[in-house]
Amino acid sequence: MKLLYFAWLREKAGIAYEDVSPPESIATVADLIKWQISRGGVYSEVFSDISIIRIAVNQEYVDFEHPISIGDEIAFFPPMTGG
Amino acid sequence: MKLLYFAWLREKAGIAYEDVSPPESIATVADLIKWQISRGGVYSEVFSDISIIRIAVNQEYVDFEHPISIGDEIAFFPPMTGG
Amino acid sequence: MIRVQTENFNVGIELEELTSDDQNIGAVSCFVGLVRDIAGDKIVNSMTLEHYPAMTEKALLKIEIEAIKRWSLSKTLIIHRYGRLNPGDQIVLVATASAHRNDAIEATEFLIDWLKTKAPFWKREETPDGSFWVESRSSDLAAANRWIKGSM
Amino acid sequence: MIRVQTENFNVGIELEELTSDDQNIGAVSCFVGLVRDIAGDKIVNSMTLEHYPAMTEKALLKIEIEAIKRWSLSKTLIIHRYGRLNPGDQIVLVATASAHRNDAIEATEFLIDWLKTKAPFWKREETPDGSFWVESRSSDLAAANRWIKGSM
Repeated sequence: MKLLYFAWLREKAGIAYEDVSPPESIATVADLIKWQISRGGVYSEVFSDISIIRIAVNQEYVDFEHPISIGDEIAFFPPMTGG
Repeated sequence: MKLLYFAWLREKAGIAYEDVSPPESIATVADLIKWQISRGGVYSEVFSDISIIRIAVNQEYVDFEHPISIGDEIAFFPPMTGG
Repeated sequence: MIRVQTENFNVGIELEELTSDDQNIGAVSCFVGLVRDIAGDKIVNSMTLEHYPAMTEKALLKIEIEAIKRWSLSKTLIIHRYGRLNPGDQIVLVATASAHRNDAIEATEFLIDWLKTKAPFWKREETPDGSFWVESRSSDLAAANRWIKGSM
Repeated sequence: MIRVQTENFNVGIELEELTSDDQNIGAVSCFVGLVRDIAGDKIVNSMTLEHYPAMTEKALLKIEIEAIKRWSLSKTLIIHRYGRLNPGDQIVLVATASAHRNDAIEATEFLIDWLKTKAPFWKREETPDGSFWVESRSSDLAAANRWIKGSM
């Protein structure tokens, strides 16, 4: 599973992407975020306010209850500010 | 008093402008139109449907009750179709 | 700025001039009207725009001033052509520049709506069946009336 | 058409291409977003746009398709830049061509509204006090939500 971070999430995470292999019990984006936080390090700060975090799974916007599976590309980013 | 005609009013009138000297009793645009029609010729056709005629006095839109006086430039035209 | 002319205009150059020397502009909105080769079900061979020279710039300036009063604009530009034009030819350019996009977008829409019903231009279409004066549309009047609020 | 690029673009050339070879186009509407030298009360020295390359064109295409479904459009164009930009630089171009002005104007407004909240771009402003990620505005979200009607 490939995790991507953009904008200030990337800066807080200190990395732009990482490969992770969560256990099978991690079934949704929300599960994944909790699991990341449980791993310690910067993640509790990265995910400290999920109200300002948006997610894409395989380049499609999804909500926190979206299912995830092996091979997915999961991106975390703040609300978009293009245009 | 200078009268101008535009678009199909010009075509119906057969002229683009004319100088007229109506009597003093002709005080408004509506008076002027009636007076023009009374002069005969093409004018009853030019002014046959005043619902589709617009007027400017001295290059400002006005309504039929607008006063007119010597030296005014009075233009008659259909609704505008610019842009 | 108002220009009434027979010559064509270059939109790219006009927009560049609109934004040059002001780095507080965040948004440029523009509209270009062109001659179509079909109007309703008629083929249009060419179009002739008549106008009222002594009044046109005055009327356009009035519309431009109204836009400047209503929105926060850095620059505004209206170019309107007259004379004989062919399908594909540009007729009119409306462009506005502002710090914020809402001002630019709304003002441009306002300008083109009012210009259509308040600037003294008349279009005649030359078709295979003869020449016809274009009739004003109630939809254009309705669009213009959206912006009425007591003034002008 | 969608283009995501670091290079600048020439609005005049882009609009010409939009209308070439189709004389049934009567209206072109366009919007250009530029980098301002001031944001709120901060001086902006430069701006850096980050994006999500694998997703950006996909997201823009989705927005473009939505516009084509909703309005009658002959052509649409979105160009969005990324990377480091300076005040006065062009960021984004949205342009639409249609037979009728309402379609072109509304679709352009829709595209810029949705693009602002649905395309994966993030702006960072470099100011004399340091670098700051631009926060999304509730007004932008409100503008985007005007166009919601079940779909997408």
